[in-house]
Amino acid sequence: MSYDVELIRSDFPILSRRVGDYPLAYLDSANTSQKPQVVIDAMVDHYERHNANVARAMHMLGAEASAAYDAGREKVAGFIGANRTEEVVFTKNASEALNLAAHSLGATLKPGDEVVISVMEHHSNIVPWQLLCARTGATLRWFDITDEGRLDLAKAAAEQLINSNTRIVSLTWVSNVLGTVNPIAEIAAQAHAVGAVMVVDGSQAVPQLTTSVTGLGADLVAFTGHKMVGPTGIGALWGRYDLLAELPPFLGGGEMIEIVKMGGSTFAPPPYRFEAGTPPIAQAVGLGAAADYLGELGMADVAAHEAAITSYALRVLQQLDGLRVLGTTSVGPEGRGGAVSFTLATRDGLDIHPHDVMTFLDSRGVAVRGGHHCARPLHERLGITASTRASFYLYTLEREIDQLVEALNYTRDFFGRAA
Amino acid sequence: MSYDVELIRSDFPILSRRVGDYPLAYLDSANTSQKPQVVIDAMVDHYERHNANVARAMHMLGAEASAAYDAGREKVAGFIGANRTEEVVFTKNASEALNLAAHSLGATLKPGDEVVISVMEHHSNIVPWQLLCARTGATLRWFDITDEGRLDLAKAAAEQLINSNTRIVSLTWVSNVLGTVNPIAEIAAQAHAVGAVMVVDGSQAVPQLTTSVTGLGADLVAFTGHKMVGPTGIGALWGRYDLLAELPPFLGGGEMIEIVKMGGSTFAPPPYRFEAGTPPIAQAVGLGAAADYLGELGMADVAAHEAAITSYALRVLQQLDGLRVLGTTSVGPEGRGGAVSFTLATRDGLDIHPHDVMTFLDSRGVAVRGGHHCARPLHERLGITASTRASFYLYTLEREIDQLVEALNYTRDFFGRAA
Amino acid sequence: MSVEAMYAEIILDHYREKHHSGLREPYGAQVQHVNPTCGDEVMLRVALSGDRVADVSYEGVGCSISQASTSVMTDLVIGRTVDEALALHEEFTRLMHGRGEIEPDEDRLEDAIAFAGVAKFPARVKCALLGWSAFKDAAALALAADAAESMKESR
Amino acid sequence: MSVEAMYAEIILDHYREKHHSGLREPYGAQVQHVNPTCGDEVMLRVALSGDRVADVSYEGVGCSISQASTSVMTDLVIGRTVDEALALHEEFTRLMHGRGEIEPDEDRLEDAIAFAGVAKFPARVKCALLGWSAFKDAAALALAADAAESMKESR
Ligand SMILES: Cc1ncc(COP(=O)(O)O)c(C=O)c1O
Ligand SMILES: Cc1ncc(COP(=O)(O)O)c(C=O)c1O
Repeated sequence: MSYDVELIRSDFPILSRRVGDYPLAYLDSANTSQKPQVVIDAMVDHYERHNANVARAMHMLGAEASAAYDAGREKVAGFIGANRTEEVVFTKNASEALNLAAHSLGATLKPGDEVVISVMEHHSNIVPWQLLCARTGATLRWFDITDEGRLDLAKAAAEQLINSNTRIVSLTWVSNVLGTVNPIAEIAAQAHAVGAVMVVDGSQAVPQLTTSVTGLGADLVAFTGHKMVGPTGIGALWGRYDLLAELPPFLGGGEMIEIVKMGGSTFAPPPYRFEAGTPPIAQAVGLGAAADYLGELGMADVAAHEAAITSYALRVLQQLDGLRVLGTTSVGPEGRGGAVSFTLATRDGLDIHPHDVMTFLDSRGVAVRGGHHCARPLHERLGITASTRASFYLYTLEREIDQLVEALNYTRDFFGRAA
Repeated sequence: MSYDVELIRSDFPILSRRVGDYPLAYLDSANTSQKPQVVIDAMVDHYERHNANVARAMHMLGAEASAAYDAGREKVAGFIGANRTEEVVFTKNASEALNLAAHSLGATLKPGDEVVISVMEHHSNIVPWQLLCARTGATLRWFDITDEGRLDLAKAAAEQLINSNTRIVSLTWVSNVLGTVNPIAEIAAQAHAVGAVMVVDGSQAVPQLTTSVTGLGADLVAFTGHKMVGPTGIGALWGRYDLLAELPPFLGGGEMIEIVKMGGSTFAPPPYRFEAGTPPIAQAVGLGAAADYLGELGMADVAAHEAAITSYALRVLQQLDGLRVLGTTSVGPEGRGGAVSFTLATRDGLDIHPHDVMTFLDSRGVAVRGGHHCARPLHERLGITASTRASFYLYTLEREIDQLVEALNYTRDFFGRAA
Repeated sequence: MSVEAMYAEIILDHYREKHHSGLREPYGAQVQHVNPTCGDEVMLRVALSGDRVADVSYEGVGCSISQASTSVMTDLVIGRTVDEALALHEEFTRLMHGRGEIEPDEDRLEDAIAFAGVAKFPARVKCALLGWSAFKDAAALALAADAAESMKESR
Repeated sequence: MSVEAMYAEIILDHYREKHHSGLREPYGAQVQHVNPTCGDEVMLRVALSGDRVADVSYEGVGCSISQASTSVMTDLVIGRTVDEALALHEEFTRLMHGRGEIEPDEDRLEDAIAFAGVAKFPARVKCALLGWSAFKDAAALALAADAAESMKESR
């Protein structure tokens, strides 16, 4: 088999860290991924040998830095299957990308217009739309979910969620809590049928799945560098070029302009129109290296590994007494992202709070996340306040899942003994 | 003397690069500064050993990353003399910081309200206010400049530029083209007298001068990491805590919230309220290392070196036939930033366009910037379309200025010969 | 210190059986405190009687540390003067920020000394302080409300 | 290739003495093109006469490369058919993006072959193309305007 996880792990220096007597089992990749040496090295080389400002610096270093920055954009555009490099706008993270979408798309919204999201969204795909609706008087509506943690399409149809007043639909492609893969193409078709724009939060999907933005059916797709083995400080908004070309700017400043006069300014074409100020240059170099790294591994293989390790985790976790997985418990034909959230209770029924679970797991080398994972409305909908989430990535081993299960067993018994 | 430029230069790997047969003379630091090894190493160590998401990850790596991120903020807060660490909001660059100021401060502006800037501003301190005025119907007004390139305070007084309708005054502390140091405290007092908020663009000042935000008189100060030996992808907005505490959020998403419900959300206290999504974590680590580096050199010494090297450059450049310096030609008692912009003409009076100058200088190892330096209105006001800018920093040598002068001589003669 | 030691028996007992939990009438002030980084929330009411804490009632969600700490806090402050209660708040806060280097005074802090170990886990210090901070704010508000009331009456 | 060689005599001659510069009447279409990265600007008018380029007039600011390139372009396209002119635009654009590996056809490009060296300086390629791109856009607009006019007349 060509996909050798142990070999891949040797690219990631941090994975050899230990936590006390335990090897580190980093199961928090949905929160942020670790970085391979090549990504780190690409940025070091940039700072040590090619650093300069881009576009406006035309000397040797400026030309080198500009070429490196442009190459970063090209690599990312290629990685997501964009038709044109100019369709990729660099932002600081997925959250900025979604805010950019909300401001630029929503500039002309008015009372009576509707924006549709879902109850399973990350806060970064909720709050920008709440703020937009507050600014414009538009109405925020949302998809509910079924008991299996899927979008409740039947309920949405019954209440005519998407209708002639809908201007924007914004949904996550893969849930960061439930792992649900949403039927984007189907909902994009509904949105387009009523003339609405389809925005997709690809933060959890782009790192794990083969992305073809042209095939997805969406008009705008947000994603973030640090979850796809890239650096912090960079994210992206992909957009259909003709849509981007007609959107007004969001942040104003250097680089996004055409002609500035005190009395008024005109703006550059996409992507520059949406990139005010000095961009995340070294970060684009790093993200380009990340896209190359993922491309060389092959996203089909990465996705296959994700599916396999997630299946394994779902299987062994469910054998654990007192553990309840949120959402779908199988990697079905629709697929499933590599985030598994669950609750844990002692044998006598005491709920062990996720923060306590996390602290115990941490003491045994297992890094997971406890809390609402920036999806408080989803947890409220599920009738709980928090959960524990283990999330996997291209470097995750079955051995680490076993370490997780052992630590969970121990934790449950510790809290149980205290009864 | 303790300030040893040659020793300092050995901290900057890129400075040993060569351009063909010439040593690199990097005179484009107002565009972006170079990075010392310690700053690069701090980020490498972070990615290789401590990388995790912050705040919400509470496992070992999460605690380490959070502590490192918080330490970055503390170092930056200390560096600028903030009263509280919470007064420093991290952004992606100075441009975002200024847009944040414009959106949050300007949320309640209405027709009749006035925003005051100046004709010498960088586009990043013009366009956000133009967009704000377009959104709200407020009026944009501006300071003119005198022939020496200083704010025309007399004219401003005569036309009652700052008056009871003024809500916001936003000025650059040090001009990125003219090097002018503006009398911020004086204008802040005028702004405060009419109840307006004083915003300062410190992008060029914070890297060069000892900054005490509390002594400056301003309410908000924007600056950017990459110009102060820090990484790209990070900037900051400092704000008086009580002002920040009453400002509405700008970008919405994870980390900036208190409680999110589908029907509406509440927001975290500053600085978190203004930092949506995963922050520039590794970049904050790098910027903290940069603040430490500058602090160890001593900003008084850095400023003294800047003044000395700028004086030297002004002196030798003005001996060059056909070269005209824009703005003030002496490092007076008001001080002067280390950016020197000029035009160059052949002996028979042909203006040599700055891009041509830049290309020639580049071929002789000298990196400068040619164009309008993101200050097109200033150039228009000066009756020119572009200029060449040489800018200096803590690692600049007299030898490099000499190399610049020699290359300028050569360029002028080349274009002159062609007559 | 091990996590097992941090999770002292006292903490787990209070987590299982929270003292004074639930929201009760009457009360002088009510506040809601949230730890946005982890999502722990507490709604807390303080009733004063003169300069004494007559009752503290609350409803919250969160980890065993935050829940148990709130429970222990109510045991400690109910019946004391506001001044005494705030002094305890200060002492407990100092203990939590002491990185495990402060020796707690068992006579004064009673069950709350069980949280001494939490001070060695910086990520969890906020949890232990959630209920205490809420109490401090609510007590201040209740005092202010009483003062306003008596001003009105004295006019 | 050295910068000195890139700045061929022809380029400097055209920079000193721009051909066809200034804005003239009549014209079929006018466009403004800007290179936002460096601030070079050109306002350019195209007048057609049937399928021929009758005049190209312009006003611009910018470096010697962008100014000279625009000047050379006007020499080349004025008097040709629009199709011929657009073919030259394409050929010149290809040359500029050729990284110095394309051999220019002197018979067709005449003075414009002097810009062959610019192709080796990626930062300056946009300068050389500014006027040409403006011409292409203006010609397309002028053609469209003529077409609209004759539709109206033929009705
Ligand atoms: C005076 C001034 N303001 C604002 C900026 C914008 O900074 P950034 O590009 O990092 O957003 C710059 C630098 O480009 C500047 O010189
Ligand atoms: C589904 C989803 N959307 C948006 C985000 C926000 O990404 P970022 O924090 O990089 O802005 C995340 C990650 O935190 C996420 O999981």
